Amino acid sequence: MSLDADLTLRRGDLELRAGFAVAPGEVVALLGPNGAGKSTALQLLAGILPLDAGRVELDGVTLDDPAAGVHVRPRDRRVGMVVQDYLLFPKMSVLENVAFGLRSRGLPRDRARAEARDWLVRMGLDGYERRRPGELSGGQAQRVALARALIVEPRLLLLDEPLAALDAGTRPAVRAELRRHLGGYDGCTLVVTHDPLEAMVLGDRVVVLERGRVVQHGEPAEVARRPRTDYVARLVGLNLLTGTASGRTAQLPSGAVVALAHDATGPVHIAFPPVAVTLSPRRPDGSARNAWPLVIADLEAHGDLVRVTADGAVPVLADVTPLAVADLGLEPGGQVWASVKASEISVYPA
Amino acid sequence: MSLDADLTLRRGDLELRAGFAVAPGEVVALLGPNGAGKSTALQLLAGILPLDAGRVELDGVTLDDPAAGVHVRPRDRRVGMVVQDYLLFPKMSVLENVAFGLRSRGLPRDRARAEARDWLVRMGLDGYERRRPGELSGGQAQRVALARALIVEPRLLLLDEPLAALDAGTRPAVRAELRRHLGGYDGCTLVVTHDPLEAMVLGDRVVVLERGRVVQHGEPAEVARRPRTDYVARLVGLNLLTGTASGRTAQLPSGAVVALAHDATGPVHIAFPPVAVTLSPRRPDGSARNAWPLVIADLEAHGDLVRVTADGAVPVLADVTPLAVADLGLEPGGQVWASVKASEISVYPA
Amino acid sequence: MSRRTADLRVPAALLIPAALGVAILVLPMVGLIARAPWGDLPSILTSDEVLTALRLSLVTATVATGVALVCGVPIAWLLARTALPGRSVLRGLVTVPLVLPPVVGGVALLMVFGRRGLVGGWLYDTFGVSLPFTTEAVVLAQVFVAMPFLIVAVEGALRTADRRYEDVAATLGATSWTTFRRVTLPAVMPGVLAGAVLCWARALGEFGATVTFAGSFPGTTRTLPLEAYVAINAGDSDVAIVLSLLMIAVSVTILIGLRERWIGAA
Amino acid sequence: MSRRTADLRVPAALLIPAALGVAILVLPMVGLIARAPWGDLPSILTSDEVLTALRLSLVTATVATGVALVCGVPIAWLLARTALPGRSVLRGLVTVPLVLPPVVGGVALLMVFGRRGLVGGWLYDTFGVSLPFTTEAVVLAQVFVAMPFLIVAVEGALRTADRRYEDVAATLGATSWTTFRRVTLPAVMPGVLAGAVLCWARALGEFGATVTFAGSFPGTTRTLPLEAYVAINAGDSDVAIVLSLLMIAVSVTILIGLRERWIGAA
Amino acid sequence: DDGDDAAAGAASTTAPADDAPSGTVTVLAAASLTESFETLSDQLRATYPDLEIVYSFGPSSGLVEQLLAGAPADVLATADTKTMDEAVAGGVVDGEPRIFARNTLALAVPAGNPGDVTGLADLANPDLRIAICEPQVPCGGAAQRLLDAAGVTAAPDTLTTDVKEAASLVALGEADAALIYLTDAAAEGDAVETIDVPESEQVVNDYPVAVLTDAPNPDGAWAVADAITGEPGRSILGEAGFLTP
Ligand SMILES: Nc1ncnc2c1ncn2[C@@H]1O[C@H](COP(=O)(O)OP(=O)(O)OP(=O)(O)O)[C@@H](O)[C@H]1O
Ligand SMILES: Nc1ncnc2c1ncn2[C@@H]1O[C@H](COP(=O)(O)OP(=O)(O)OP(=O)(O)O)[C@@H](O)[C@H]1O
Ligand SMILES: [Mg+2]
Ligand SMILES: [Mg+2]
Repeated sequence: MSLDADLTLRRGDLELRAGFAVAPGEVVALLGPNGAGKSTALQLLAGILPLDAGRVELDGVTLDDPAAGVHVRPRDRRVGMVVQDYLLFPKMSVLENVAFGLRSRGLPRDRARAEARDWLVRMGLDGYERRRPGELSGGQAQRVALARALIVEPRLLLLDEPLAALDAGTRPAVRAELRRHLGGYDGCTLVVTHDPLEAMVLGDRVVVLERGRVVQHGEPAEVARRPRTDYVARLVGLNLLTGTASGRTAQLPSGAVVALAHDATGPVHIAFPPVAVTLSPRRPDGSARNAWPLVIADLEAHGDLVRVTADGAVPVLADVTPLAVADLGLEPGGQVWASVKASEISVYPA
Repeated sequence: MSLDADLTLRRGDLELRAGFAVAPGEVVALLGPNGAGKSTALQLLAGILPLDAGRVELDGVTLDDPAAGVHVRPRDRRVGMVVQDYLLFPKMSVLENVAFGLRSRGLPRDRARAEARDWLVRMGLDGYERRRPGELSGGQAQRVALARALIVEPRLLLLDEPLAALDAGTRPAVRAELRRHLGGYDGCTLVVTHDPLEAMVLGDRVVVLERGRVVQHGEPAEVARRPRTDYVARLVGLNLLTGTASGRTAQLPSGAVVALAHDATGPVHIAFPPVAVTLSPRRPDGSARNAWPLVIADLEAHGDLVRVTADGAVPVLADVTPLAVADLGLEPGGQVWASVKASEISVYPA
Repeated sequence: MSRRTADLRVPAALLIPAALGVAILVLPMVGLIARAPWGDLPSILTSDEVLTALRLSLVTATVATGVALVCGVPIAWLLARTALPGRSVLRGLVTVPLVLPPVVGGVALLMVFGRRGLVGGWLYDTFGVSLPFTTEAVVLAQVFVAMPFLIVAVEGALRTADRRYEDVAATLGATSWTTFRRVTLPAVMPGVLAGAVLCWARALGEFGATVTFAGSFPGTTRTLPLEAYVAINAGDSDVAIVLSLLMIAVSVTILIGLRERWIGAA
Repeated sequence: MSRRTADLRVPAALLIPAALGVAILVLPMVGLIARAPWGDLPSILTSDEVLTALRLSLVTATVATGVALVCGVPIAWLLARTALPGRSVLRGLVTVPLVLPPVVGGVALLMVFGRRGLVGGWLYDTFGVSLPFTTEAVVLAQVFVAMPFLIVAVEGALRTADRRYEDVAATLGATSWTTFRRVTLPAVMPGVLAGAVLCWARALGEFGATVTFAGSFPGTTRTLPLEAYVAINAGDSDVAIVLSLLMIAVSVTILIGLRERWIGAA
Repeated sequence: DDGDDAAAGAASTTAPADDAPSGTVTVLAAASLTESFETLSDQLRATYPDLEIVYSFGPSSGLVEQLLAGAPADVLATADTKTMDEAVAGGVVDGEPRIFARNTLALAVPAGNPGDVTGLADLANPDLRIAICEPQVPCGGAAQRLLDAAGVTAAPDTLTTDVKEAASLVALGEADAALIYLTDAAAEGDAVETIDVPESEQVVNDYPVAVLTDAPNPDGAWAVADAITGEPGRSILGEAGFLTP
């Protein structure tokens, strides 16, 4: 089984034009900012929305091809879907909700219910069988929605932020359960998530969507190391600059110059982690060849560190200790110099 | 303004019996596992659900007191609320949704709209004024819901996972906006969240709810350092054991003994971070006086590290490098020894 | 939510017109009750004709409502959920019996289902079956006048319901029939019940089309409204009032009973 | 969603009864059309009486629907949203006009609003105002028989709607009136429209209560159904058929026109 | 009493005992005949124990409409000749219809005569509330002829489509005066008084009865039609206020 999708759709101000493939057994994490078109893409794949153009092929079978007039109905696609607001059937019990797919596929009531019960147990919802969806908490509802989609063993699994409402205690357990399930599953899976950790844990590959286009894709580690857009950089917690390299320096559009550790030419991305940034009150005279004067825009506590957002010719994020904040007297509007060692900077073609 | 709440309610299998207070201008982060009663507590405070017993007092005014027959209607409470599934009015435009509260309070249409427009800009939703809620993505809808609640400057602000659907790029920005707003706000705020970082960033104080009871509360840092329940421990990423101390050792219910760095007596909590745990194939003979034989239950990649879940008389989580995993040949079901230096362990009365 | 804080204070902007409306609807009832010959009540109510007519009315109205549910709910679904060509014309046609004066409706029914009618003629020639003046004809007349109420009410409910649940059911492999039966129908149940109530009440009170299409034969086609008409024509308007009060009592009792149950269950 | 994939394949379990239902509703129309005296049509339709009656019918039915909306929607809201004591009895009473044979309804109206009626007597003695035989009486009779349809349809819609939106509006400081007007009413609009359609159509076709309570005088109280009934009683069923077809044509045109607009806007 | 004897006598002349009609006879009859015909069938039961009469009462025009659509009935009795003529034209009637009763108009006023109505001339008084039948329906046509004969131009407030409506308006006191059939005035009992109108004798409305071509039970049909036109019909109708031809 494999998915091959080439989606074109115009809806409101969204112009979706995204192509991607999912190999059999592969889990692709779909990342992207709000309004990028992730949920829309899933709806297209599920067959709930019609394509304007393009093509969807699953396991060699064409599901959608508007040019040829092909459109397989949602119920004949064997896709499983968990939507952002769950949409549990309000008049059915939790058990009936989960059993629904199996019953629809003709399984006798008793067997469907028994299997649904198993799934509820796996989701940590033992004893909730007879509840109505209206009597569940947000996280409980999300787990029921997940069980309802997984139970039918769909050939294509579409998960729209399936873990967003789970509490910190349940989340790793359900994530592990999901990972275990997906590990032994030979269908194709697409998971939409805003949590980079989740993308890394669940995804064999990452596809990043922005404004309807695929802007980056690849192995999670590769994407995390070499972000290509600001959104991805923020997601993985890196500073990202774009410039034109020639030899050991690169020039940014703002005119600022960045010193590099290795030779490079042409348009490049320049990435470095916030912890690699040192802040000092005056121009540093150490070995760091990159030093830029900046104005502090924001400070935010962030675990043991404080994240400093600083603007200037080279806008950067820096992680410093609370002690440093106090020593340097950092506060929004204040002047500061930021320096980064060239060896901490990674450079790759844009 | 200050909130003083003592909530008692029975609903389904939930027995809520929680008392807490919020000082003027204070932001309390309400944490707790799925189904703990967090959303229910907010509904009670908003006056949408009636209390069985107890009392709610805001700013010296009694809002609820079933014993005395007092129940102030939701609309007279001046609470602002963002619910888990947003509930944007589907037939109104985004602008009308945000302006609704001001209009309800009698502001002329033009002024209400102008202010709503400002709020949309602050939420990064410039240009979305005329959309219908059905035409928004999940994260966009959440931001509109937030703006709709904040604009009326309520005396009590109830936020139910207000940022859960936001993308990684927008989230810090909206969080910062929210923090800024809450900073200059003298009302009381309760934020329900599952994200410990969010609780730390937004909350002046943390209240942890489990099965309808307040199990821990205090400053975020204090709660993070000294968790009192498994849920909180998992949330802040610590191992938590409970035992009875006498002198420099503590005995666990399983019979295992933990060596402590300082004297302690009576029932205690014992906490240590996963990175403090060293795994080795045999009983270590180093200085670590705590060493327990365990069976590996699960391995999960987790940023640069791998989180190992190990079961035994002293169940622990350990964070090790991928290199260590390979060297030690760790895999689920395998035997391993875990050791922790007594100096890494923090002990406090249970 | 199972329980909620009930706001008993009602805005005057709603209360005043509501009170006016209730007065319009309820006062005439009071008038009827004031005028009713309470002394003769027992003898009138226990007479054979009245009991027969009552039974016939209840049976036909209930059967007609059953038929209307079976045929009307699917029609409402077609109107609300499919892209049927000519759908808006169909929607218009379906409301025709609402505006047709019932007597004319009866004439129209005769012209189609009468022994010399378009369909009735064929039925008679082929099977020797003749519809008019039978209890079946009463039911048919009632279905004709009452089903549109059900259809319109159910279509309204279908349009209010959230269609995304149906999308979810489809992705779970449900056929459109399963989706209809297990997802759509439960969601619009309050609308279906409202429609059934309207339909049943309208069928129970139906007079014009029945008297024309089915005639007024005791035991087979003379329902309570026809009995009331006969009484009026026999100069017995007291009996007519008693019969009307009987119909009101029966239907109100049944409707309150059923609704409490439904609402309790819902 | 603005656009969606339409599933044109319709389950037979729905299609067959739907087809049957449509046949029951539409065939009689066909019968009427087949029987209509097409040659006399122009002269009948352009006669003064018919045009006067048509105007009167349209005006009264529309005014009656307006009154029913103003009074009936609040009643539906009271029934669906408040914990009014005696609510279920009120719900039963409100459906009474549905089952009351219209002629009895007319008599009941006379007993209350007539010159010697409970309310009408007082009106007459105090202000010298007498309702029967006026156009206002036609409207009152139509409101009486047609408003229950609106109430039941709207109550059904209110019960389907998600009440949590109203809770949110309350926390935002909206009065129950504002909540009703800006949140509840827009949400149940399809139900209100369905109810208004039923109500209007029923008012347009209303005959029995009108003829009894308001009388039948050309220009003031003789609406189209009365005109048709006169024709039938005069043995002129051709004229009655033409008049009915006129009513059908007018109402179907208006209903299709309005609904397309509403649905387009919704 | 008298009626019973007369019925027995009539039966013995029109229906020999050896082939007494039996089975069910279906009679479609104008609504205004309801009371009289119910009495008639009670009496006929004694004469023809095996004969069962089933009535369907309705507006005359509706009954004819039903017959034209193939109603399986035996006898038709209408409240005017015009509708009966339609039935004849439609070919459903066997033989000539026979007139079995006549009705005259009465000037009816509510009990106590609140409008002080004294005669037909008062119908021209616009201050009184007057109900008259619509000219196109049988009782309206008769009213028109009566008013013409008296030289009065009436000022009606409502033109009722059915004589019963006018009758109940008077009974309820909503109308100060109405021209209705004598039989309807009688049926309203004490609630209605009648005022003598000399011209009323000149205007009568005929009630015809006929046996139907497709009558399933022609023997029974003829027996019932004969009983209506002869005895006991005459006495019963006379008691109800009808004139007999
Ligand atoms: N029915 C509609 N009409 C017009 N525009 C729409 C409609 N539905 C969605 N959109 C727009 O399409 C864009 C993509 O929406 P989509 O729901 O696919 O985003 P998403 O990537 O899932 O975002 P999120 O992370 O917030 O869930 C958004 O800008 C949204 O406003
Ligand atoms: N109407 C109801 N009837 C019965 N039980 C209910 C009802 N609503 C909620 N519950 C139960 O009450 C408990 C608390 O629910 P609540 O929504 O307050 O949880 P929560 O803390 O907000 O959880 P989450 O983090 O998942 O949103 C849950 O176990 C839920 O199943
Ligand atoms: Mg989305
Ligand atoms: Mg919750």
